[in-house]
Amino acid sequence: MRILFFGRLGDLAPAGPVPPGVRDTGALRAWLGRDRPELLDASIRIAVNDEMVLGNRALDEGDEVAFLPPMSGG
Amino acid sequence: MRILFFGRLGDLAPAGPVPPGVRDTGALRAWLGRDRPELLDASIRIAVNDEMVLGNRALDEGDEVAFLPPMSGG
Amino acid sequence: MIAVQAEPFEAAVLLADFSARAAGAGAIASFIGLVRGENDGALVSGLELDHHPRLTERTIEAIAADAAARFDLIDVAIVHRHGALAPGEAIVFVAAAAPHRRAAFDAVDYVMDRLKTEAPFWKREQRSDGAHWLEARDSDHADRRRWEAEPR
Amino acid sequence: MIAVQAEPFEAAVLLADFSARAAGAGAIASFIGLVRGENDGALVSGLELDHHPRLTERTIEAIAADAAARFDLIDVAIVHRHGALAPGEAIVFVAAAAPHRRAAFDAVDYVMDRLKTEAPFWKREQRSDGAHWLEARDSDHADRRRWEAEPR
Repeated sequence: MRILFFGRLGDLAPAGPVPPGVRDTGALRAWLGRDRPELLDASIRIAVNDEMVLGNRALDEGDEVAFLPPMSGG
Repeated sequence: MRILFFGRLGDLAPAGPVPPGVRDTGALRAWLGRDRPELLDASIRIAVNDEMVLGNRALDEGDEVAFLPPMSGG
Repeated sequence: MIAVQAEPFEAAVLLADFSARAAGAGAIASFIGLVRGENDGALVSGLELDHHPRLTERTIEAIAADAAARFDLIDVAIVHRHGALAPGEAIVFVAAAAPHRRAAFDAVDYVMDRLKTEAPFWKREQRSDGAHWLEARDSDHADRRRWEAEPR
Repeated sequence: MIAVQAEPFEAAVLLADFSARAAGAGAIASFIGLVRGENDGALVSGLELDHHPRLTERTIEAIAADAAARFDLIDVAIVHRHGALAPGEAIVFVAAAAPHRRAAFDAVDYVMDRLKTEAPFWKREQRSDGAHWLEARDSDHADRRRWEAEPR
């Protein structure tokens, strides 16, 4: 599983190997958040394989998970 | 006195010499309106010497009076 | 950049000039009004723009000054054609440069609403069904009234 | 004309291209967002635009499609930079061509509001007082909510 941090989250420590018990976005956020509590904030959104995720979503080995802080385009 | 018609009023017959009794914009409009009733319509505005006139305004020999139908700039 | 001219202009060239001089702007909004090739289902072969020369310049200068007073702008431009225009040609170019986008958007919108209802131009369309004098539409007057309240 | 690119662009050139292809338009509204040389009283020496490449393109395409569905448009353009930008450089260019001006104005306004709040870009300003990540302002979110009602 590939984990990406964008914007100000890019300063966070990279994620190590994900434990086998982490099988959805909610569990992934909780696991990463133990060392990186800013990821638990509701303003941080998640995209899986280039699609925004609302609520919880199951994760597979090959998935790419992106953590997105509030955006500032334009 | 010079009298100008703009826009669709440009098709009107040109105004002849103004009688001596016509000494303000109200009287001028009434005099011209006898043969050109469209000039009596409230939507037709008057400018004297390049300034819009609200209400009545005295007129002198050398004045230039413009009759302006509703505008369509832009 | 305020002009009323018979000569055609390239709006993109005007925008390039305007942008180059708008140092420090974070936002540049612009608008181009063009002669359409059809109206009410009739083909348009040309547009004639009658105007009152000195009153036009005076009105446009006043509109630009009012926009500058009302919105937080760095600069504003208004360029307007008169005379004979062909379909596809630009009638008017308006641009506003500002620190932030809301002022730039609002200023261009405001200038266009005032030009439509207050600038002494009169348009005659040459159509397949004859020549027609145009007047500002009811929606133009309604748009103009949006600005009668105090600036927000 | 939809693009997300690291290369600088000339907005006036984009507008010239866009206008040339917008046959039949009566109105072309456009917007340029630029890197400002100061913010909150601090000098800005540069702007870094982080982005999520594929999600960005997908989001911008969706915003353009939504604008085309919502407003009576002939065409819409969105060009957005990413990477390292210098003060005065254009960040974003948006243009909309329409038969009438209200649709063109509203479409550009709408696209900008959605880009500010939904496009996966993150801005870091290099200022005299250090590097600062920017986020959409409260006014950006308030502007975005204006479009949540049904189109008029």
